[in-house]
Amino acid sequence: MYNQKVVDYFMNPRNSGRIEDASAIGEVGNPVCGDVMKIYLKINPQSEVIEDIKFETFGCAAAIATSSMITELAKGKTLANALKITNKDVADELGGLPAVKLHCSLLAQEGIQAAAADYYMKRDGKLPAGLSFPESSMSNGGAEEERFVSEDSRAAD
Amino acid sequence: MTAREVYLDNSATTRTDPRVLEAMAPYFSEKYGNPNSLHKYGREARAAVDTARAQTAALINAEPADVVFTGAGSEADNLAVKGAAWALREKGKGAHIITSAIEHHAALSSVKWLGKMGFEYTILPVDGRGMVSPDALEAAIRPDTTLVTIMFANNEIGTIQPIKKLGEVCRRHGVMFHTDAVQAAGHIKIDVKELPVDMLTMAAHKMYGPKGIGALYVRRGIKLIPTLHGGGQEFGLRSGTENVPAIVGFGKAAEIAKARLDAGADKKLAAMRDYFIEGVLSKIPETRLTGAAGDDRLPFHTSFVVKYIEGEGMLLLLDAAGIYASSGSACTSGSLEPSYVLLATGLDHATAHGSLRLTMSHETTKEDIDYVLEKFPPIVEKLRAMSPFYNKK
Amino acid sequence: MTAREVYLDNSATTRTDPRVLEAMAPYFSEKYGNPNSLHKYGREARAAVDTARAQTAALINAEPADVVFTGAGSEADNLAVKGAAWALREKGKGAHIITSAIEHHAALSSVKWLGKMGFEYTILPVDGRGMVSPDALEAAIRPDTTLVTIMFANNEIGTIQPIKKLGEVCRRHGVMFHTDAVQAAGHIKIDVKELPVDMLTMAAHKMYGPKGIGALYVRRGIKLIPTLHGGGQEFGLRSGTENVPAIVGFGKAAEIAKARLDAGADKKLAAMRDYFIEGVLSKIPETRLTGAAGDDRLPFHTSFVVKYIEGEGMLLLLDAAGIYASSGSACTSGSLEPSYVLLATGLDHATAHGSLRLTMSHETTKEDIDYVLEKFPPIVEKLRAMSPFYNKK
Ligand SMILES: Cc1ncc(COP(=O)(O)O)c(C=O)c1O
Ligand SMILES: Cc1ncc(COP(=O)(O)O)c(C=O)c1O
Ligand code: FES
Ligand code: FES
Repeated sequence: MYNQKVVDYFMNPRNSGRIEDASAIGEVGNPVCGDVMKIYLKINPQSEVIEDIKFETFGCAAAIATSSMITELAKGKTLANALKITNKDVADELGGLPAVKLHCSLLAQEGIQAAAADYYMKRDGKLPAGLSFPESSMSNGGAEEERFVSEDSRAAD
Repeated sequence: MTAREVYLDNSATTRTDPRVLEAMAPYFSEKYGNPNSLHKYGREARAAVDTARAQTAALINAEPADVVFTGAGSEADNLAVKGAAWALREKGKGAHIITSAIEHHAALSSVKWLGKMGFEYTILPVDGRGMVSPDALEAAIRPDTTLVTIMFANNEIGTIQPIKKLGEVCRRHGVMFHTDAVQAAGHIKIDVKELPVDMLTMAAHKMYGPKGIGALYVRRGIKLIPTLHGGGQEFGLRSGTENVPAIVGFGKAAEIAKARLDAGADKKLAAMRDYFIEGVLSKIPETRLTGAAGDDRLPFHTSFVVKYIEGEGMLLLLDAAGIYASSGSACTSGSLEPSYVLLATGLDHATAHGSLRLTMSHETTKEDIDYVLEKFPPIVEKLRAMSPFYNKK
Repeated sequence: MTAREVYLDNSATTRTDPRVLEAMAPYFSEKYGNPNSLHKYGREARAAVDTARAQTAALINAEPADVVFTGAGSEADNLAVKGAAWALREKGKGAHIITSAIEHHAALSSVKWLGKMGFEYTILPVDGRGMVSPDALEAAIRPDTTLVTIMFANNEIGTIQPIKKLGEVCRRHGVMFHTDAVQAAGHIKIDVKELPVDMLTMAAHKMYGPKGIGALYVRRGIKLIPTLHGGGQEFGLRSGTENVPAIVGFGKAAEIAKARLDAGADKKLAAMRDYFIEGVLSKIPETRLTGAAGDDRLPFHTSFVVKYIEGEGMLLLLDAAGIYASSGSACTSGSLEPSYVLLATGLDHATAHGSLRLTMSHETTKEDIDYVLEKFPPIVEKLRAMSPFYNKK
C-alpha cells in the first residue's frame, strides 16, 4: 500500500516531539477522519527562519509520514517560504500516497499554516496583510472514479 | 492393459490444468492472507489478486479494473442481468429486457425472476441452428428496453451467436448488452475492445481453471446494483472475502488459454471436431448434428440427436465403456422435460430425447476419438434393438 | 536465525489446514467431474459432496439435507436474510425485520437493501460489552415482524450473544431467527437441535478451511427465495456448478473442528487468550479490552483500544516485527469512519481509532504470545511519544 519512502518516514519519524519554548504552535484536525496534528516552531525573530520544528500527530501512518516530511522541508526556510509548501509537494516528495490517503497530507500543510497564524497573532495580534495560505490541491483527491454502485467498504473481517 | 477412459464432458466442467493447480497451491496454507488485511500476508494476497485480475482481463483484452470476480459463472450472470436491470430502472430508463430462448438457466431464470419483480421481458426465438437473428432483436427493442442478454455460445449445441451484429443493434438503440461467454471464453478469441458488448460472463472451470470462481467484465462507466451485499469487495460489486487461490487459478488458466489461442490451438481442435462429427454421422444412421457447424460452432463441441433411443441409456453404456458424455434428455434432468434448448431449435420431443453431447478438451487425442467411433455405434445398435420406434432392417 | 512470524489475524482468515488441502487435492485434476453429470466422474464428485455435507452438518448436529453450500459466508447471510424476508412477505406475513447494530456488513447491508425494497427494519443497540438484550428484542417485535437476524459472535470484539435466549424470544413470537455464526462455527460448540435457531451461517475459511465456500443451515420446512438463480443446484437454493474441492475442504475442516471441540481444545485456547489479555492490559497502561470477557468471548479472540494512538501505526510497526494483526480504525478502511461496532459499544471516535485486534489460531504458541507481549509495549510507547494527546510523564 505505502511505498518504501513513506514507510521509512513513518518508521523513523524526523522531528517528532515537542519544543518546550516554541515560538508558535499550530494544531489542526482533519475534517475527513478526525485525526489531529500539532506543529511546534522555533522561529528566529530577525530573519523569520524556522530554526527548529517538531510535530505530534494522532493519525495514520500517512499522517505521520507527511508530518515527518513537512518538518524536514520547512526546517531552515523562512516562514514565508515554508507557507508555500503544499500538501501535494509533501506527497510528491514522499514518492506519492495511495489515493485514499491523499487527505492525510492536508494535515501537514495546514499544520504549518496554523502555526504561522499563531506566530503572527502572538506577535502582531493580527495576520500580516498579503500573507497567503496555499489552497489545498486535493479537491478531488482520494475520490476514486465513481463507476460502480458501491457500498462502503471495510477492512478484512 | 487398463481400459481407455475418454472424458468428453468438457462443457460441464474441465480438468484443472496441473499448472493452474500449481499456481494456486501456495495460497492455501502458506500465503493464506485476506487481501483486505494491511499486513504482509494481506499484501501478498492482494498482489496475487491484482496479477490474476490482469491475466484474466488480458484474455479478453479488457482493463484489469473492469473485471469483477464472482463465486460462479451463474453468479456473474445474475449480477449482470439483475444488477443492470435494477440500476437502469432506478434511473427511470425503463424495465424491459430482451433475451433468447436458449440462454443458460442462470440468465434465463434471472430474467424470469425480474419478471416477478415487475419487469417485462421478451424471449427471442432461434432458428434450427440455434441462431438469434439481429433483425428479430432490432424488432423487439422498445422505447423502454434497457438490457439485452444473449449468450456468446451455447452449452448444449455449441452454436456461436453473431455477437458483433447483436451488439451493434444494441448500441444503435442505446441499450445495454450482456453476453454469457462461459462456454466461449478461453476457447475462441474474444476482444472486448472490438466487440460492442457491455458486460461479459466467464467461468474458470470451463477453461481448465478451478470451480467456484467466475468473472464479469463490466465496461467502464456502467453502474450495477450489487446482488450480494456486504463488505464491499470487488469494487463494491461482489462482497465476501476474495477466494484468493481460485482467483489466482483463474488468472493462470486465462494466461494459458490466451497463449493457446495465440498459437491457433482452437483451429486444430476444430479440425478434430469435424473429423469426430463426420465419423459419428457416417457410422450411425439417422443421427444428426444439433446446433451450427464450422466457424459458427465451438471448436471443442459436438452434439447429436440419435433417433429412436433415449439419452440416458447411451450415457450409461458409454460410461461402462469409459466414455464420459452428457445428454439434454429428460431422463437425465430433474425436470423430466427434454432440453428447452433443443426444443427451441425446432426438434420434437421424441427426437430431443435422443440427445448426446460429446465435448472435447485440449487433451483429447485422435486415438480417443477413434475409440469413441468404435464403441459408440454398437451401443446405439443395442439400444435401438430394444426400441419400439426403430424399424429393424 | 529467522525472525519470528506470528499471524494473529485469524478472524480475517485462517491458514488452510494441510490435512484439508490434502483432502481437496484430488478434486482438481483427477476427480474433476461435475456432480450433476451421470457418468463416473460425476458420480464420484457427487459422492464427495454428499460426504462433505454430512461432515459439515455434523459440526452443528444438523441433518445433511439441511445444509446448503454457498460461495461465501457473505452469500449465506444474503440468502438467509433476503431469501426469508422475500418468502415471508410473499406469504403475506409482514415485512418487518430486526437486527443488531454490530452485525457484519453482509447481514446489515442485506437488511438495508431490503429497506430500499419496501421492508421496514429495527436495529437493536448493544451494551458496552457488545451484548444484545433479549428483552429489547422482545420489545421490538411487532405483529408484522417476520425475521430476526443477530450474529452468534462478533468478528471485531469477540462477544458471543445469548443466542438461546434470543432464539426463545423469536420462537415465542413465531418469528424466524437467523444467526451469522461465521466467527463461532468450529470454534465453540453449536448444536442446532438444542438451539432455537432457524438458519445459521458458516464460512470454511474462518475455521482452517478454504476460502470461497460458505454454508447455510436451514431448518427443515423453511422456504427461502433463492438469491442466485440458475441450474437449481443445492436444493434450488444456490445455483452454479458445485465447487467440489472447496466443499470437500469444508467437510474436512468441519470434521477436524468437531474432533477438536470434542477434545476441549477451545478451553485451552481460552486460557491462553486470558493470559494474552492479562499480559497486554498489565504491560500497556491506558488500554482496555473491547467486547466481553470469559465465557462470553470467542476463545481465540482478543481486541483492545490503546489510548492516544491510532490503529494503522500499530499495525505497521507490528508488521515490521513479524506480528500480523488488524484494526477497526478508520484509517485502515476505505470508509474513513472508525468501526461502527466499536462506536455501538459506546466508545468515542478518538478511542475507537486506537483499536487493535489480535486473533489466535490453534497453532499459536505461548512463545508467540510472549513475543508479542515483548514487542508490543515499546511500539505503543514509540507512537505515544508522537501523539499530541499523550501526556508524557
Ligand atoms: C461475522 C461475519 N459474518 C460474515 C462474514 C463474511 O464472510 P466472507 O467474507 O467469507 O463472505 C465474516 C467475515 O468476513 C464475519 O466475520
Ligand atoms: C453458458 C453457460 N452459462 C453459465 C453457466 C454457469 O456456470 P457455473 O455453473 O459455473 O455457475 C454455464 C455452465 O454451467 C454455462 O454453460
Ligand atoms: S490522517 Fe486520518 S486517515 Fe490518514
Ligand atoms: S421412463 Fe424414466 S424418465 Fe422417462
